[in-house]
Amino acid sequence: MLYREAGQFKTDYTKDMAVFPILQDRIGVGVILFIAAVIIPLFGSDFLLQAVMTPFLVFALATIGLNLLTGYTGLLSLGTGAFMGVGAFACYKLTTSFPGVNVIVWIVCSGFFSAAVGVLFGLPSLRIKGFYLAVATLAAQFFLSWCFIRVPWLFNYNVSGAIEVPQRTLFGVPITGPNSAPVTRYLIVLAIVIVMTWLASNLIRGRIGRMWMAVRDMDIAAELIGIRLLNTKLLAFAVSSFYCGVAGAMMVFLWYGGAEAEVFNINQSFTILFMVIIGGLGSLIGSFFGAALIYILPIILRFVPAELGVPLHAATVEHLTFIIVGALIVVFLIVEPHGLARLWQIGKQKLRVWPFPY
Amino acid sequence: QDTIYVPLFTYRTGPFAGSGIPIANGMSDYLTMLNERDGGIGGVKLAIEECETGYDTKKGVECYEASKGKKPVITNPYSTGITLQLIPKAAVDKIPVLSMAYGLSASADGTNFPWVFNPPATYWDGASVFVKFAAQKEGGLDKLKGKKLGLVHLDAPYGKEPIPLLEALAKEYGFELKLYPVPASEMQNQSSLWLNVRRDRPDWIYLQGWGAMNPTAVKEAAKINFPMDRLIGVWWAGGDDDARPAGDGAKGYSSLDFHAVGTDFPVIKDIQKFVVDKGKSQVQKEKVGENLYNRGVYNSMLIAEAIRTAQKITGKKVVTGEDVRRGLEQLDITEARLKEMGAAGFASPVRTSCTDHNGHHKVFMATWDGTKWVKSSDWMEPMKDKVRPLIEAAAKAYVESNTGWPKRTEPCDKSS
Amino acid sequence: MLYKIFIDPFVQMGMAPDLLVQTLWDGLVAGVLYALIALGFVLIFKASGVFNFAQGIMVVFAALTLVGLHEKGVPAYVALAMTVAVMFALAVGVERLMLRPLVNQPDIILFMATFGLTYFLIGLGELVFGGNPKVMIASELGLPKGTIDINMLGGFVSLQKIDIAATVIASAMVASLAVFFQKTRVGRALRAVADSHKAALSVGISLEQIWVIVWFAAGVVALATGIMWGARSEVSFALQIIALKALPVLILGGFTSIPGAIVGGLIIGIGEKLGEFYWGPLLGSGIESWLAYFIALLFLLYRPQGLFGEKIIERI
Amino acid sequence: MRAPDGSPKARIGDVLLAVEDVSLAFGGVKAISGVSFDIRQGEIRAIIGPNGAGKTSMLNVINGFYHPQQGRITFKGRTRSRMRPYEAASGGIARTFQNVALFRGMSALDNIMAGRTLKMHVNFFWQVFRHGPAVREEVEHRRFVEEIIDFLKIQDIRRTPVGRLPYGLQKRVELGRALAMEPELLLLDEPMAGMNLEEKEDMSRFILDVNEYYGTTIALIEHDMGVVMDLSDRVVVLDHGIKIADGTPDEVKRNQAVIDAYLGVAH
Amino acid sequence: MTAAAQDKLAPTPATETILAVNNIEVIYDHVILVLKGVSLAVPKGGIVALLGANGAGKTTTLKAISNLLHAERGDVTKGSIIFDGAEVQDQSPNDLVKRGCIQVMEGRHCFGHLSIEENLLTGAFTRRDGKAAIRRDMEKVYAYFPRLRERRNSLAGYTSGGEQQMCAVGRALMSKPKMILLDEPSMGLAPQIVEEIFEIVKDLNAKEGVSFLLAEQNTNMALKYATYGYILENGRVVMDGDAKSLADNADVKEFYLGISEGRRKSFREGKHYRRRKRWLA
Ligand SMILES: Nc1ncnc2c1ncn2[C@@H]1O[C@H](COP(=O)(O)OP(=O)(O)OP(=O)(O)O)[C@@H](O)[C@H]1O
Ligand SMILES: Nc1ncnc2c1ncn2[C@@H]1O[C@H](COP(=O)(O)OP(=O)(O)OP(=O)(O)O)[C@@H](O)[C@H]1O
Ligand SMILES: [Mg+2]
Ligand SMILES: [Mg+2]
Repeated sequence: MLYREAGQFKTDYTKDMAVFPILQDRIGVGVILFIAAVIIPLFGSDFLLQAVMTPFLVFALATIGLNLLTGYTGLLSLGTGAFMGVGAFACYKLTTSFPGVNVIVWIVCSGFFSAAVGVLFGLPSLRIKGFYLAVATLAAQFFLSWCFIRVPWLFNYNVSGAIEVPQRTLFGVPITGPNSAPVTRYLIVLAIVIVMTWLASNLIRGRIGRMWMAVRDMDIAAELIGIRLLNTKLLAFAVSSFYCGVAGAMMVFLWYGGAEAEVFNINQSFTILFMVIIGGLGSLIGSFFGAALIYILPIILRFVPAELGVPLHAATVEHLTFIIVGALIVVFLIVEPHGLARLWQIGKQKLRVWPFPY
Repeated sequence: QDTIYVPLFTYRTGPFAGSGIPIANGMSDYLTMLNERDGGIGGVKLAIEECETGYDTKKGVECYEASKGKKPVITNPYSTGITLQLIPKAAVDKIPVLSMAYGLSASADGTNFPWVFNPPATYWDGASVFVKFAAQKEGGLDKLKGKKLGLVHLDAPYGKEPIPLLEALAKEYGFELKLYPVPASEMQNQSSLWLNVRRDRPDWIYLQGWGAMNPTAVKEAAKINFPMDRLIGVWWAGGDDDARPAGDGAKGYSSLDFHAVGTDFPVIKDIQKFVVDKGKSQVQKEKVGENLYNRGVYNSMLIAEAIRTAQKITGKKVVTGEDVRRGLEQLDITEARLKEMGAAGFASPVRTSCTDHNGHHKVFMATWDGTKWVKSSDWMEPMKDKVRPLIEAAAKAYVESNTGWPKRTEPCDKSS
Repeated sequence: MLYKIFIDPFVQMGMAPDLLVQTLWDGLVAGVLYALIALGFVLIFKASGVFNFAQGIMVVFAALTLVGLHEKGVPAYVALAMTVAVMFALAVGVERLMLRPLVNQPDIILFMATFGLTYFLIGLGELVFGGNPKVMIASELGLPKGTIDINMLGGFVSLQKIDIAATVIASAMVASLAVFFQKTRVGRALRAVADSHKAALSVGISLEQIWVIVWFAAGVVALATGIMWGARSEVSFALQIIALKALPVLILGGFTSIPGAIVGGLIIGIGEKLGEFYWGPLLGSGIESWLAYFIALLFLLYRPQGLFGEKIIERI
Repeated sequence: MRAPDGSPKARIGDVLLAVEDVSLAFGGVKAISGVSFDIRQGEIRAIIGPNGAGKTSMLNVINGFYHPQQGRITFKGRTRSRMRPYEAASGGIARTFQNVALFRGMSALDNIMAGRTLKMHVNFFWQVFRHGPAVREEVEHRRFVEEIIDFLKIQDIRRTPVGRLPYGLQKRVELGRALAMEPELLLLDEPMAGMNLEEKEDMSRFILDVNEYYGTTIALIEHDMGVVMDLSDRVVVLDHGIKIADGTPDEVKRNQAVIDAYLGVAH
Repeated sequence: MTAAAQDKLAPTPATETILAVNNIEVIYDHVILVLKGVSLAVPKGGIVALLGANGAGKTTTLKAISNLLHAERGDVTKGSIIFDGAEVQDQSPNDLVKRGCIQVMEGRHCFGHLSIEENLLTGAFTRRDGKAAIRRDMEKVYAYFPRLRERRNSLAGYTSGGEQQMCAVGRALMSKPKMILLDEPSMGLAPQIVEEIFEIVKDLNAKEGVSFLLAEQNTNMALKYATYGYILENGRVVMDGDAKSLADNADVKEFYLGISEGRRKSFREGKHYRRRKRWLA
């Protein structure tokens, strides 16, 4: 009976509509934020910050982005990688063209460019649905990938053909480029991800979120209660691509520190989609779970044999990792097809009725 | 017990594993051999650790971060994509990057890239040798006028690398450059590209491909009856598995190379004796001595020599990344040294300097005879005079676009 | 510019008809091979509504098993039979361990599960066979080798014998599968399952049996695909990338239609070869990577369910 | 709105919606052929007929989901040859569906709130930050929706995802969603299918109250003759897409054509 | 469950039971307890009605019997179900159909992309007695539902609600079952057809000895045709008895048949609900 809402009465609608109406949830979130913002930066190793946490957060943001589109609006997209790329290249163009403006501003603004591109490729969604829609987004994926390689203007005619991240500072502290400390970059990523998660939760709790979900669940009925399908879908494409774009820009500027077009390939799109599904379609918290499982699990698995002292070749470990991750995905789906988020909910439900089984 | 930690980023998985595996074997076998035969370098054992990248930049960066904590003396990214990520980090983390004949061509400029090394030759050197070779067969550079030279390349930064040089040479010598990009997703589906080749009828083709793209290209070339002796691959298109699938069709196909093939070298024999025969290698016995295997061995020779040089300069036994950087900058593998190493005739001498991290060394043609690669030309000097200005310009552009790129502070050692 | 887009290509076609014929032939062959991959997808999609992401890796896996067995000294035809048996075992395994517990779940979940399968097969395949590329044992299997050069139209058209064989084999497979699935009791049951697992269960259709059948059929198709594509270049894990090409084909033809896969394959194959050959140079070539998707998209705007796909039922 | 004595005559006003000579065919199937009828302000109008007679199709035509090949639809004085779904919804036509068409992944509350979409206008910017007007608007509409929830007595399932509710409650939530649109014309497609008697009584009560308290005009499709005869003011009967009768419940009940085609034994 | 226990639970040892449900408990999603100990029995050749309000658990009971719960993440956690002498839990739905127990699911569930005729043919999937026999049975279904014959070549997804319902019932008949679990067969059907459906039930029962378990809201009809009835409330059986005695029960009359004080109430007279206290201030 540790976790229950009984006894917590809401006296007005505003409180009832809060993100975390239950006290225990609020405490939990506070603790997590504290760990993320204070404990990890203070005590985490560079490896943890740079190779685990930062990528995890970047992926989580991209996953949220795709979740808004696929999980909340029901539009399947396989172009996430490319939309992330648009964000990255836009940010690169912006910060090299206007070096005076702080790069964080540009990271966020680059989202608008991918939003615009997203809307463009979202147009066919009015007529095309389901897996068929995936082709429209695949067209985006391959076409944009091609552009990233073929339009040298995008990478400032660099001979290397890649984005090279210049050093930028905030209050004199380097935040991008090789001299920036992993912890600085981590904190920036964390801040952006927290703020954008909060904004996303605002959106989905309000009218727009309901419109999206209505379109997802039954578009005909949605149309008949007066929701304009095209506008709603395009808005979803825009917002989703915005998130992906920002994630892409963060990925290059705050994680990789430089990138080839290859980074934004179709595999990236699939990876994000899988994070969405494994985490739970239509769940923000699930996006974090999904990103963690798909990104962090293989890393951990890779360390296991070494920790156990089993002498295995790096390649064999990799093969086994693949096998185990593959099997685990299936197992997770069998245990809970609605994703980790649902597992989480059921866990809470069990806590609520604890110590009784149901 | 003191060791020197040498991480090897390799890929034995993923779509490019075909090229990755022999290289990985060669690299680790040579270093293991040093441990087994000599007890390491200068009496210090090497701690060799492979990290699997799958040719994926993400995993490469992860490997780098994971290895960073263990004080590596050198990084071998083994992928242009990963190299690009690591170049800016090298100076900060004080770990030199050795991207042997790949990576960023501009990093040959030691003044701007003190921490990055790409001997023995850059892609631009390679492309210039291709042009030279074509000219030689046509009867002189002036005979190139009006000829068509084609570049079949992977549509990615790696594949596009030779373009600026070839364009410059095209202007200078009056030949026409035709580009044939192969998108990564179409690596094994090149028929329309080769139809284009058939229409354009280029006189020579330079193949800058990787992985499954190469065998497909060679096969398709054979299919349209393109004369094989006019198809030249960059050194990365010279794997045994690149030519073998085309069978007889690939006979006469040549690729650039900078080290010998086969097992007739004391050093390779030592590897067989101390490593392979003792079951300390993952290699299949008959694959020892193949082109890409020897490429790996060559790569490790450079690593080992750099460490040895570092020990010599500093007088320390256990060297650090900073020391090895100095060692890499002063590599001087002479004929005599090669002989000592048991590698006489295996490669040409290599020398680097403070300003020149590459050396622009000689390369030669290896031709596929239907079952193996055989050396088919003399060592050819690249057009260093054409390549060097491009490199300096590119390095300058790189530094300019990366605002805040640090000025070189590392002093040049006297001897270089 | 307009001239270059609208007139020049046709002038070229007229000037060098041999190249046009060659392009068409190449497109045809590519189309048939795409169709072969797409067919694997269609089979499984028809039977379970599952979009089988693992089809690409099944192609690699089948081809690797075949070549791997042969390397171990098993005669070619015996290896072929053993590979078929392996694909059957795979089908049974997939049904038991993956599909059965996931019955009646949304399509996207099953899609995700096939992704897990992909990972699994990649790991397993590399563990067992290693990542080295292998040479397809085409001639050992009695597939013809070499080229037929036909002098015609003031030039020549070269036909690869293996391509001709591929076309014949693929067409035969498609035809027989089409008949089997359209005209038989099992075929009907398949379509029922794709419509609704729940209802299919309730009328006593044995999902287990049906799934084993189609996954096995898809496995055999994967094997054929692997042999054909492997013979064109090499057998390696890179081959799975080619499987993505099946997507526009599928979508254009309609996910549920076997003839759709063939027609879609041909349209995409020929369309993209013509596009790349005649219009590609305008954009600097290499446009094949996305051209197929745009072709498919154009068709979709007319028919959202693909050319032969079942109509999407919108009723309330 | 309701006349003091509650008599039907005072309740019913002018023609709200008129369908004239509407025909609809799907390929060879003629779903509706030349049907005309009207619905007056404030009345409960039943549409009955055997299975496949074209009743649902008629509703689909009225709210613009199907486009008839022929005929005119006059709604609130405007005549057109076809409706558009958005037009219909914003013009005040709401409906429930024969096969429950709720948004299955959303809670009952969200479903009903979704019905308010057309009435909510705060722009994207405020919504993203969930600030000022956005919150005020949300609260204001929530209040309205809570009233509907109370009215339909579904307080306790507010937060349950509707996919898990039993059929009868789903139908009730669907009615709630339609009511949230504050419609002038409410189209109900078999609202009582699959309910037991007690629930049918409840539902009848809701329908009557909606009609009386909110003055909403209702078009009702139902196969339970008891309900139809008790609730409706006028009944139109379709068979094979053709109108075979139109009149008060009593007239219709006695019509031989109706008995033959639909009722079977006289009820 | 031991044989002894079974004996104890079997209602009337005189008539053979084809289906016995013994004290089952069903949980959805591992947490939602829906059936809290339901027991019932259907005698061979009997028609048993299962009545109850919305959400009482009728559908769940039927799904438990035909072993379709797994597909909805439901589980029978206690008790046992025995059909024709064998535990249901050990059999796949397909086995059950083969052995003659078929369910008509609530909410139609036709195969939308198959034509009506193909839908009917899928019903015969488990049969092995040749095309001619199947053809004959199909004619029989068409004779029962002439409307289906008219629409035989249309995709089921495009047919009207009632047509789909007929199709679903017809499809089940095609499997030549020994026992049919009918979930709300009358839903959405015109009164005439409802009566017809029940006539069909009676017909099959009398002529071919098919047993029926009917979950039905139309209590009137159900009790008229059934021999025995169970009333389910909140996941428990609250009342059972033979059909006549149930129909005579005052409560059943009041709440399920709409007859109070001997006459049918008008729907206009339905009780005025009380406005409840609002949830929030
Ligand atoms: N989209 C469509 N495509 C093809 N035929 C259709 C479509 N919609 C309806 N029909 C056909 O039109 C006829 C009328 O259907 P409708 O759904 O209107 O019947 P209904 O009167 O509502 O019947 P019920 O009482 O069974 O629900 C049916 O025969 C149906 O098959
Ligand atoms: N898949 C499910 N997951 C969770 N709960 C469910 C699920 N299906 C049904 N329930 C719950 O089980 C209870 C019984 O449902 P069931 O469908 O068996 O009732 P019913 O008697 O058939 O009602 P109706 O007359 O409305 O069809 C309901 O409260 C419902 O909310
Ligand atoms: Mg209807
Ligand atoms: Mg039910």
